[in-house]
Amino acid sequence: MARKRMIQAMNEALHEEMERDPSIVLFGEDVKASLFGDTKGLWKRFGPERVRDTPICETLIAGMAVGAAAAGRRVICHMMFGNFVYTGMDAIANQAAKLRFMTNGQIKLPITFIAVSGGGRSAAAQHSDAIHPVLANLGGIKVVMPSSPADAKGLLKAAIRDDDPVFFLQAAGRGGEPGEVPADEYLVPLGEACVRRPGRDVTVVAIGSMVRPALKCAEALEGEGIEVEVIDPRTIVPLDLDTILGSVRKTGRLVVVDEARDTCSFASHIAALAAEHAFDALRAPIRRVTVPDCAIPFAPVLERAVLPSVERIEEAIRRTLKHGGRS
Amino acid sequence: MARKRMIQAMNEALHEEMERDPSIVLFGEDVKASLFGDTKGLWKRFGPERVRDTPICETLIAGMAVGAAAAGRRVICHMMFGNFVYTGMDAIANQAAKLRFMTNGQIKLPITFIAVSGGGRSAAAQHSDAIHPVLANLGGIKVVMPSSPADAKGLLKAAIRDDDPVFFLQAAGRGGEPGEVPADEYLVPLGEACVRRPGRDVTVVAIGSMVRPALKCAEALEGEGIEVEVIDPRTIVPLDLDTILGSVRKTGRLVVVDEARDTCSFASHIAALAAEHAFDALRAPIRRVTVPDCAIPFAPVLERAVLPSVERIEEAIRRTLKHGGRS
Amino acid sequence: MNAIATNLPREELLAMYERMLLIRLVEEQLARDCAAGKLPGPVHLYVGEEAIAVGVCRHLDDRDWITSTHRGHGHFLAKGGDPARMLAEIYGRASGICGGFGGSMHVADFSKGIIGANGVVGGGIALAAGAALAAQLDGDGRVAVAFFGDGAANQGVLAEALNVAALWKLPLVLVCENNGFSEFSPTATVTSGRIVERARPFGVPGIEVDGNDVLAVWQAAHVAVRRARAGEGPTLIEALTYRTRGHVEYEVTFLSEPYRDEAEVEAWKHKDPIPRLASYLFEHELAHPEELHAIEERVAQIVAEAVRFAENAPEPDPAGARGHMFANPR
Amino acid sequence: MNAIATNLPREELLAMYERMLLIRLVEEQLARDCAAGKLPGPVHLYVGEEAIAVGVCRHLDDRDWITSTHRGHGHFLAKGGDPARMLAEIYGRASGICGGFGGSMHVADFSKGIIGANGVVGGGIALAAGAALAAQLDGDGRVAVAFFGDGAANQGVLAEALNVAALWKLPLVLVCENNGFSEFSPTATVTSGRIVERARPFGVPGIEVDGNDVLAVWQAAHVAVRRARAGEGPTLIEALTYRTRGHVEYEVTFLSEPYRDEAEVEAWKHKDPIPRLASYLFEHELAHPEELHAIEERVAQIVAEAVRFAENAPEPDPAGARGHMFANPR
Ligand SMILES: Cc1ncc(C[n+]2csc(CCOP(=O)(O)OP(=O)(O)O)c2C)c(N)n1
Ligand SMILES: Cc1ncc(C[n+]2csc(CCOP(=O)(O)OP(=O)(O)O)c2C)c(N)n1
Ligand SMILES: [Mg+2]
Ligand SMILES: [Mg+2]
Repeated sequence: MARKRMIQAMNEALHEEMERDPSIVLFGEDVKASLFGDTKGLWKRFGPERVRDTPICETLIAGMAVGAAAAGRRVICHMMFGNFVYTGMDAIANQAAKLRFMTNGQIKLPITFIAVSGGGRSAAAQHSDAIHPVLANLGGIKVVMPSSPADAKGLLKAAIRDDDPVFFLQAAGRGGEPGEVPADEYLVPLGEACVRRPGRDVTVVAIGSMVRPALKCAEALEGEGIEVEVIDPRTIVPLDLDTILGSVRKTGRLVVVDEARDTCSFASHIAALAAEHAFDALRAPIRRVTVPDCAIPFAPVLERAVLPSVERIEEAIRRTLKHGGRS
Repeated sequence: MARKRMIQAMNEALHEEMERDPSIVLFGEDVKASLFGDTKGLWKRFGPERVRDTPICETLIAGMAVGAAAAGRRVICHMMFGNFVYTGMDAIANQAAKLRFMTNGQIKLPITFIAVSGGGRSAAAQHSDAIHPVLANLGGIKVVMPSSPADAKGLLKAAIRDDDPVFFLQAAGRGGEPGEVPADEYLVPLGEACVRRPGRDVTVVAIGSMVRPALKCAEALEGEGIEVEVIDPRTIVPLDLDTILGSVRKTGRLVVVDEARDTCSFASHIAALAAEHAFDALRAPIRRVTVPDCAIPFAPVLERAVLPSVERIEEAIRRTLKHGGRS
Repeated sequence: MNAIATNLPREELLAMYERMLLIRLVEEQLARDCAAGKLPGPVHLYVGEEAIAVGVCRHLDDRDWITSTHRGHGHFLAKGGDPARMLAEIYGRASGICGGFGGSMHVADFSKGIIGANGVVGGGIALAAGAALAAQLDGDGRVAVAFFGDGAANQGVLAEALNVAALWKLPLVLVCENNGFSEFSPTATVTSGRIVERARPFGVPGIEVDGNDVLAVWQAAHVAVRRARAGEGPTLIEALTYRTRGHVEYEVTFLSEPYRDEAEVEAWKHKDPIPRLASYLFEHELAHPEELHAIEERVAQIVAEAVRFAENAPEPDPAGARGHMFANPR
Repeated sequence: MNAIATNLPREELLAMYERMLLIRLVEEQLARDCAAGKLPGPVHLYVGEEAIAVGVCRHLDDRDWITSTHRGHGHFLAKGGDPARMLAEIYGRASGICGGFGGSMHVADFSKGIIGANGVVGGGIALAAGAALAAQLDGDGRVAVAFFGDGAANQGVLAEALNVAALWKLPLVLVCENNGFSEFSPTATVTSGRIVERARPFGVPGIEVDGNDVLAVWQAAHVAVRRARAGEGPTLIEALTYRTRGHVEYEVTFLSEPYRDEAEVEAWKHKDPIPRLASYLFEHELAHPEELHAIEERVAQIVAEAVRFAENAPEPDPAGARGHMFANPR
């Protein structure tokens, strides 16, 4: 184990996987200079054939990722900010998500798209969208949302080895967060949730960037004897529904925390799954802590007001606990 | 009243509104020839200044809609198939949905985007996506999904007069469906759901193209004395939550039918809203009838198997009714 | 017609004749099928444009890549795709090349380097650039060819691809099939300037060619593919042709007015690339009418068998309708 | 320098000097603010490129439209935006021009025709085309100008806009600010050929100009804007300049290696457009040093007041954080 920042963990994953598999090609805008640091050193290590700075043209870049993968390469495509994914959306939604399906499984599309997603750093509306609900709805795209450096590394390695298009979404501005990372090689498989903290009173499913505030909140409530079980799905496509339902069946209460806008958020989807499959166990309304249906404002005081906070999570938990069970 | 096809009703709405408001400009690919018939005759009537065939370049078209609206025009932008919206996604997600917000309400953006959405006609994966969940999650886009010719006309007129970006999604291949359309001018306001059929046993919220099969199903079950209340939200952004919740509070049972892929569908969102706000009234798990998380296959037999059918709706209703209330 | 194409061995010319004819007869079959209401979904035919797919694909083998368009049957067949399995696909059958999951707009066969038809206008351009990148990394001289229409040339992705392909010297050949229309819009109403010129600012050579002359296309593709294989980078070919059938079968049923002159259509029918090659063969005494007739019979036979195969193919099993979404499902 | 620009009245020249200086002093203030940790979010400064915004915007009035980039303060100020309210916006205050909702990358003032800075590279091009369409329909001679970088020129939307603007003769001026870099990528590594040439295939005139010479820019914009107002269609201007500061303030803290030569930066600092105009004014005896000095003092005063206004401006009320999402909320 060693203490590392999330971005370092990602950087290690990229180095290790590109070392391991010479068929990997990585490209994107300024991957050589590396705005976030995740692709730092790769160009020097693996050379300009396998690590390529592209012009600014997301439509082409995303489509090239699909074409190169269809033609047999393992591809890592860096999209920088989640909001720029919209510019390359056709290739993602119409091609990457569908080409294997439309051709009856003739090919694999081993592509890892990397982007930061979400707000918190006053990057304003066009750099702060949490894009995972849009991606998850496309059907053919796996979506990975790590919450710690160790998971970031293990999940990124698993994503790269996966034979399907995967979006690896790093929580914006959280690249510097430190955590213990195992020294030996490891993978974190896609589709396995992690119980970050066990508890019997209420289940909190927290997605990606929301795991930290959820844990903070759980710690704070511990003092009052409230046991919060915090579940980190780690990947939302595929989703480890069993772990979530198991917890809800145990606690009977569910709060979902998601940095997405509320309408059609992943929080809504988890709530819907629980309201179908764990209905009989539910003892209180399912609450969502999400971003209201607006863009992300710039000024820190405004941005803080729309992003889910420890306080809002706490309030949701308390309201859930206050509900007197089945009426 | 007169019997008209949905596409005719839309065509009338466009004629009436362009007549009424000379500031309206309409453009898109082949709006003169009109692939679907909705824009037929407009070019002749209003001339090549106000009705423009564009080249194939959705990125530009969608962005021009935003620019022209920001510069004071009322804009109707035809995007043809929902799947082509992905190509113009940046302008929709980053510009249309956010420009007013980012500039603190300095401008209005009166834009009506028109597209067909959904499957059912063997148009295959790249022409059959139901794109409304993606649009609804963007926050700044209103989303209209008419289920009858009369609503199509009234909603389209209301959408055009609305000062915000609105997506008017016509159910693909349903343009020929006939219905009674009032002779006098009328609007159907955005944000008002319609109880298509009252009933006390179970609430079925059916979105857009799903209203018809839901009604068919309700009729079939009538014979068995099962009263299905069918609610048509008509617009999903803004959403008339009160009408939905009122019905659920009455029936205690909810089935949501949505032609979207399940994950992060609008069905999930409605289920989540009910599981929060009508929890105490619920007597059975909330069921969703949606498309599985795959692309839409081409062959009719395959396509039918993934789209929600009367049979699947019926099965969901029966399972909901069978559930023995609160355990 | 320049030296190289005119020196082609007659076997090569006959092979091109045969391939064009195969496409034509398959498309005419589909036209009849469509009129008979037998085809699910929309169908866009390639009739009259066969010289382009064939003139280009003669330079390619199975390991080269092509991407195509909504009007993709011709490219599929020119690249060596199986007509029987293509027809079965278009009929929506289980033994279709995509198991009935793709249909007319998505016929693909990766074993033949056919990345596939594409329902998104311009969508294939970026895919081909990616395949060209893979080919470049493979380093074994493969190339990628993107076929696309004049309408597609107005999608910005063409400029993006020209830029990147020029910078990286990708083995990419961009083949614009200018058939005079973008759906129902005559090209000049939606396209400013000449498409072939769009390559120049990027330092990419552009070749304009008569798309109804298979030898001229062959010649242009010869230059472009050789350039690509030699690591010298991309080329844009603009092949001028004409769509003699509708944009989509059945368009007369929904269009209220004609969008073009019937006389123009008739004039272009006289430029049909297939009789044109036949005339060339006769003029240069490279073939007898009987030889061509024999080819015609052989091709008609192949098509008849393909139709039989496709018609007798089973429907897909609805139980498998969710298909092969993921290669690694959980 | 050609006849017209050199015949400009000295008042016009002094006004340009003043406007460039205003931009410079505001940007230098922001650089200090950023170093002091006072600015939320990323900040991209326009230092060294002022001649472009000013040379172009002198031809525009409040009813003309501009769209801008992530590096948009200079365009905002050149088009007549209020420096105090712009600074307040960048500080994230309630009296900012966008109430604190937009920030540095989204400064906009529609009352001045400023559609705004844009966080999406290339995003402003389509917006300007749309504004040009509105202007054309209005029929009162307005124009729309899109400012964008050399990096943005590689987005396909530029080709799409050139095509449509040429077809429709839109009153659109496309101003590419080629400052040598696309973030940390030198232009030549990501851009093939010359950007100005990209207009030609569409039949659109392209003008390359020294972007550090405000008179040269003025001249090019004069031609382009007049053309647009006269209904003759779009023009592409490529203004060659250099970004003497970082891509984004604070980049040294995260970049592990320099991406350019310090000597190159220093060389370009000697081509600074502001002293360059001063020299021109002196050489041609159009101004005394004291006059310029007086202007400098006046501008410094304006900036100091703007800073005071912005610093004292209240924070936005978090209760209103959901902002003005819809004009017609339900
Ligand atoms: C992104 C996108 N926009 C629009 C369409 C609808 N569409 C299908 S074919 C077509 C015209 C294509 O013209 P061209 O590229 O010249 O090809 P052609 O049909 O002439 O072969 C259009 C607009 C589409 N399929 N995809
Ligand atoms: C669509 C999109 N892709 C990528 C980025 C990230 N980005 C911000 S500025 C920039 C470079 C822009 O270069 P250029 O257009 O030359 O403008 P300059 O910064 O040199 O003024 C990039 C890649 C972005 N903001 N938007
Ligand atoms: Mg065409
Ligand atoms: Mg630049």
